Amino acid sequence: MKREFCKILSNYEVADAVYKMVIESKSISKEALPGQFLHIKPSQNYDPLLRRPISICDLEQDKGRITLLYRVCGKGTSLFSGIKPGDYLDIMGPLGKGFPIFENKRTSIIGGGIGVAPLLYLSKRLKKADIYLGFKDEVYMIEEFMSCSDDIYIYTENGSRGSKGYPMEALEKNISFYDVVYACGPRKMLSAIKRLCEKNQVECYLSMEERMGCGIGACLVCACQSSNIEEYKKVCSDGPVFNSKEVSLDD
Amino acid sequence: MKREFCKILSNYEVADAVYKMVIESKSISKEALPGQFLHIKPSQNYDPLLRRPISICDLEQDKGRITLLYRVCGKGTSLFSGIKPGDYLDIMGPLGKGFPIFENKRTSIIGGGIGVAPLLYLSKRLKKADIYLGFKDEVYMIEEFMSCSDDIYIYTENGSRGSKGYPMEALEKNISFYDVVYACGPRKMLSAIKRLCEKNQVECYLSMEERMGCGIGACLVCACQSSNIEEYKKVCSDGPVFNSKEVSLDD
Amino acid sequence: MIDLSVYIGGKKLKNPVLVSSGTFGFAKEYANFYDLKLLGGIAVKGITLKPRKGNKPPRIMETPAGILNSVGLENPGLDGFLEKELPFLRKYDVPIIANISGNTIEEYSLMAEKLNEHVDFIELNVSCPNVKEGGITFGTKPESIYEVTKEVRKATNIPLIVKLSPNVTDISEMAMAAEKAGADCISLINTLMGMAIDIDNRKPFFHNIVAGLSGPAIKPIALRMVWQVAQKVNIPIIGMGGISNWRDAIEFIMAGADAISIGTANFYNPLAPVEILKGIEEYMIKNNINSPKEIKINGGVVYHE
Amino acid sequence: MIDLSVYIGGKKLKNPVLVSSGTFGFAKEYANFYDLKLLGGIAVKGITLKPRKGNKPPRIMETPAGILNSVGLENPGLDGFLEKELPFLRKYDVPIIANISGNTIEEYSLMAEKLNEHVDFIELNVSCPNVKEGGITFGTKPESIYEVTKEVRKATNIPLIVKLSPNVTDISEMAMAAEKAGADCISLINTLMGMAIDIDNRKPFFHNIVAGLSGPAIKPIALRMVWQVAQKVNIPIIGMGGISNWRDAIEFIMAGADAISIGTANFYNPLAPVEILKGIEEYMIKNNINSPKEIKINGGVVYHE
Ligand SMILES: Cc1cc2nc3c(=O)[nH]c(=O)nc-3n(C[C@H](O)[C@H](O)[C@H](O)COP(=O)(O)OP(=O)(O)OC[C@H]3O[C@@H](n4cnc5c(N)ncnc54)[C@H](O)[C@@H]3O)c2cc1C
Ligand SMILES: Cc1cc2nc3c(=O)[nH]c(=O)nc-3n(C[C@H](O)[C@H](O)[C@H](O)COP(=O)(O)OP(=O)(O)OC[C@H]3O[C@@H](n4cnc5c(N)ncnc54)[C@H](O)[C@@H]3O)c2cc1C
Ligand SMILES: Cc1cc2nc3c(=O)[nH]c(=O)nc-3n(C[C@H](O)[C@H](O)[C@H](O)COP(=O)(O)O)c2cc1C
Ligand SMILES: Cc1cc2nc3c(=O)[nH]c(=O)nc-3n(C[C@H](O)[C@H](O)[C@H](O)COP(=O)(O)O)c2cc1C
Ligand code: FES
Ligand code: FES
Repeated sequence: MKREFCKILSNYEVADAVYKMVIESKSISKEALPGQFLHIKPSQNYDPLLRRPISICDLEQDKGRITLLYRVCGKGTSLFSGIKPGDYLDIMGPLGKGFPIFENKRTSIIGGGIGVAPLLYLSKRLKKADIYLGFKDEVYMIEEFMSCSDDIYIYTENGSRGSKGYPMEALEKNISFYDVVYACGPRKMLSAIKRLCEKNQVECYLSMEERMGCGIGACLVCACQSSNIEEYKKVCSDGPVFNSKEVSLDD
Repeated sequence: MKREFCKILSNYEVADAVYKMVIESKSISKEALPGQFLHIKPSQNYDPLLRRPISICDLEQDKGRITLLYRVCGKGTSLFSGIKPGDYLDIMGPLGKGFPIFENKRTSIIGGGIGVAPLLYLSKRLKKADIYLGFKDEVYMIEEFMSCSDDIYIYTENGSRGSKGYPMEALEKNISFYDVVYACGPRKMLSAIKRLCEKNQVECYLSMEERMGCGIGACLVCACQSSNIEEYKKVCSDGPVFNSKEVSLDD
Repeated sequence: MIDLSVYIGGKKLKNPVLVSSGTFGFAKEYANFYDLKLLGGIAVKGITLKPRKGNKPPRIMETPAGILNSVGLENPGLDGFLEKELPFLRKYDVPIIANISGNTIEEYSLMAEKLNEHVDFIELNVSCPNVKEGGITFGTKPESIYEVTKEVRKATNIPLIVKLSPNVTDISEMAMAAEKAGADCISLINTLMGMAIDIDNRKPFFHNIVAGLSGPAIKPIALRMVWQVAQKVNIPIIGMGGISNWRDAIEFIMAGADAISIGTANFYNPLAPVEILKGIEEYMIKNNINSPKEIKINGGVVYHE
Repeated sequence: MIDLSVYIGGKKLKNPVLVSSGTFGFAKEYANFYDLKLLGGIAVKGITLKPRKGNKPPRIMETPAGILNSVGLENPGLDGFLEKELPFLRKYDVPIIANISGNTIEEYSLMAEKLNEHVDFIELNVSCPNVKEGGITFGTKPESIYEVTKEVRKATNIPLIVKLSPNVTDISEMAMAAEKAGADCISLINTLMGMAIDIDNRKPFFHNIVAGLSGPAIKPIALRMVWQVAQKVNIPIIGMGGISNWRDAIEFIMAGADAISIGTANFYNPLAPVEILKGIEEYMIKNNINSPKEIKINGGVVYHE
């Protein structure tokens, strides 16, 4: 866990409002695990004030390069989109707990929308997981995922690429094939996956999102409901990846 | 007086922390007079919040181009220095009252440091004014001023370029040759010039600085002491150029 | 059909977007940017009985997402306003709110009386932090607010707005005192008392030491106060404090404001009021809302003519 | 020779840079970034007699140059603190300030008694806007501050800091009440009460409706309050509220603070406290200042051991 000014190697749009940014950091890429995140300062002034959590999407340890994938949705991410190669960003990381890697289990990965971000490096590390990805209309990072697995299912809501529909549908059919499911995406989707896996007694890991302050466990603002009703978990340091049994997603 | 998003044509350092920026605006360059200023928003977010007043340094009406010269000294100007050609800036202008142009009088222009900024376009318009410029060590925009006048006196504090010393010394010697003096620079220098001119009954125009809010006369924050002790003048709309007799520079 | 109008003290504003006293001069300057009659109303620079020179510069300091100002009510006095400024304003079909400050209750009353037939609304400024006399000293005790409002109420029959200071423990007490004394409307907030130090010269940055904080930085505080007042009074509320875009404006209306007012935003965006008005309109169309009062969330009270 | 130390209630802090309660957890996390013994002191997360779960998320919202938080004093309770958190803290040679909140005066006293031999300072939080019971209700009346301070004073013999709420008309009255009741030091400010509305879902953003505003946005207000309190009390002051860089810190010390405390800045810059300490040191060297108390501008009172 460090705070470092990292050089930006590239930063461009890969789909409407979705950007891919490659940064250079030997030290972060040496340590980082799939599912961990970076906490990045969008501005040197005080508005926006806080850092933004962005997952590690991919990583080349030998080159000291980390790929991020982000969707522009507010002040911070739109400042990110204006960053030019050669600029530097103030980055803390790697932060949080990543996905546990089970190489000898039957694993599957499911991602929805920008939730695919933390799953690419995971796919690489797992080597032979089945992959289910869902998008609204435009797809992205498909080739990169394809190079990690032969069994990959692509869905779009309007059917413009891959099959029409939602990846949950396919996962539901195949759930009995897996020992472990890894997921990231909208809260509703995570909630459904949690239910599906628990019903089928499949181990399940979810990457969660909450607004953050410090990003390291000191401020207690990133609380998410623990399955123990008496307490909250900290998404930044207890997570962002949780075993589905640790957390409650009912609101 | 307009608010416009103007395209930046170039922006580069001409001396240590001093930048020259060329912007494109047909409408502003059509109206603008020497000594007027632009009010420029440094950020689309709320910190820094206010616009920054920057004088019109030069102007090519036919091409719709305006040159600015600015020194990086804080949040706003350092954001300006990061602007790249092709970017746009949110600009209000031209604002304020400029220098009156007397073509048939014997005129001289005196500027100190970044205070030379509003004087270049004035020099062009006056055609045959004598020019006195003073800098700390590094000089800038010298060639441009030289092309406006044959009688140009350059001073640096350490003598690294031009004569060693201050332009006031030369102006003091020659004051009796002039009907009108135009000046911009540090407050102390303006105060000395005002005294010199008034003692010698030479008409004198000073370009003044005060922190601004609206830039157009509505908020009353840019007050400077009028020579009428009962009232303040507004630098943004009564000035920034004042006849020395209108204002008091004693603190 | 969407109808943007709102009523204050029985008078109609064609829309809920006003501009705040002291941030819009006497409106001339902004007339170069858009047609003033687009506005719901204009609160002009605060006036006093006699002309005031205002505070010694510096008068402004930028702070993170805000500004500190120390103008100190520079103004041409009541007569100067009536003679030199009002005629221009009267050329536009837009309600004028005269913002007044006094040293004594008598001064407030006298000004209200003289303004009665010349302007559309009177706004009592009992909350200026930038002058020694009057101003904020009236604004931090419910009893003084009650007294000054009650006396001014007698002196005028046009709608009376009382503008509250945020520098108090419980702003809703102040609002209730004004309501009880006969105010037609509460406007809030004036600036928060702040300070800056010039560390290079080792002294307070402003001659007055304290100055008034405004701008986006204070929005969360202003919004909370509008909400608190809306829980307690039954007269309309004009909400202000850091409003910078239409989303901010909708937040204030949801919190209970009947109209909103744009202050500091005018400085960095001269078109802020018209852009915000457009945003409110589009929001209403998109959400099938016919009148601004339908935007309020429950807890806020709704007023009819 | 420059000497950075300052004294509070007779105890020495090796330098005037502290970190604020609730923004630094129980310090473990920041121990990864620098050696904690560099700090003048650490105010740990506010604790209560019994463990508290804290408020329902969302708990944070970014505002212009600030944040609103609604953590609601989530903490492991007094015993949890003593057993699980304090042992780690005690490994470092750094003064520990226990920040305590109670529902009743008895709770405050009991906690102070139990903490007496375990920590270096006790900070009475009479100003948390994020909990219904206790907290801020104690902090807006001089009489209640007097009472709670007086009782806690009896329960402990280590230095007692009273942390004030900024949500009051006159903060110097609160400070004087604490001083009179035997406080050794005043710390200020806690967060300002603010609010945000989720306009897409038409409801207050936080379950608690109001939340606490902190960060650079509030600095001008905090600085003004430190100044006001410094004019009125003769005990040391810990100044905080939006301090983000060494220039801010110097402003607070000039205004009358004996020590300063870093809160929200830790979130966006984990190295803020050490960078600020370095800045203060360099400022002192450059300006030939031997002790932080020499930085105060007149009006501020100077304390000696
Ligand atoms: C552990 C983690 C990993 C993430 N990884 C990615 C990723 O790889 N790619 C990606 O596009 N997005 C990711 N997100 C979401 C991303 O952090 C937000 O989209 C981003 O912070 C929005 O910032 P903004 O300034 O553009 O939006 P604004 O709405 O202006 O942000 C305002 C505030 O809300 C917070 N915020 C807004 N949306 C979210 C959100 N969904 N989650 C958490 N905080 C939010 C911001 O951090 C900021 O503090 C991740 C979130 C978390 C918690
Ligand atoms: C009419 C006019 C014309 C000017 N023309 C030029 C020019 O051509 N070139 C140039 O380099 N500078 C010029 N200045 C000064 C320039 O406006 C300031 O240097 C600039 O605003 C500093 O902004 P900042 O954010 O970098 O500094 P900061 O110190 O971060 O600014 C903080 C605040 O103080 C104000 N401020 C700071 N210094 C000054 C100053 N000297 N005058 C007025 N406001 C100030 C800023 O506008 C801002 O509101 C002019 C000033 C005025 C009033
Ligand atoms: C420069 C300046 C001058 C002001 N003068 C007055 C005034 O004369 N009378 C008054 O009632 N309020 C005055 N105010 C307060 C504003 O009307 C408004 O209440 C406050 O600025 C908060 O709104 P904002 O954050 O949108 O600016 C002034 C504010 C500023 C910034
Ligand atoms: C997330 C968060 C939690 C806080 N928790 C506490 C607390 O438990 N006890 C307390 O006295 N103050 C608490 N505070 C207030 C801070 O200690 C500090 O007084 C305030 O944030 C102002 O300083 P700043 O602007 O530098 O953050 C908290 C502040 C934040 C942002
Ligand atoms: S973001 Fe601070 S504890 Fe998680
Ligand atoms: S800057 Fe507003 S009146 Fe001059």
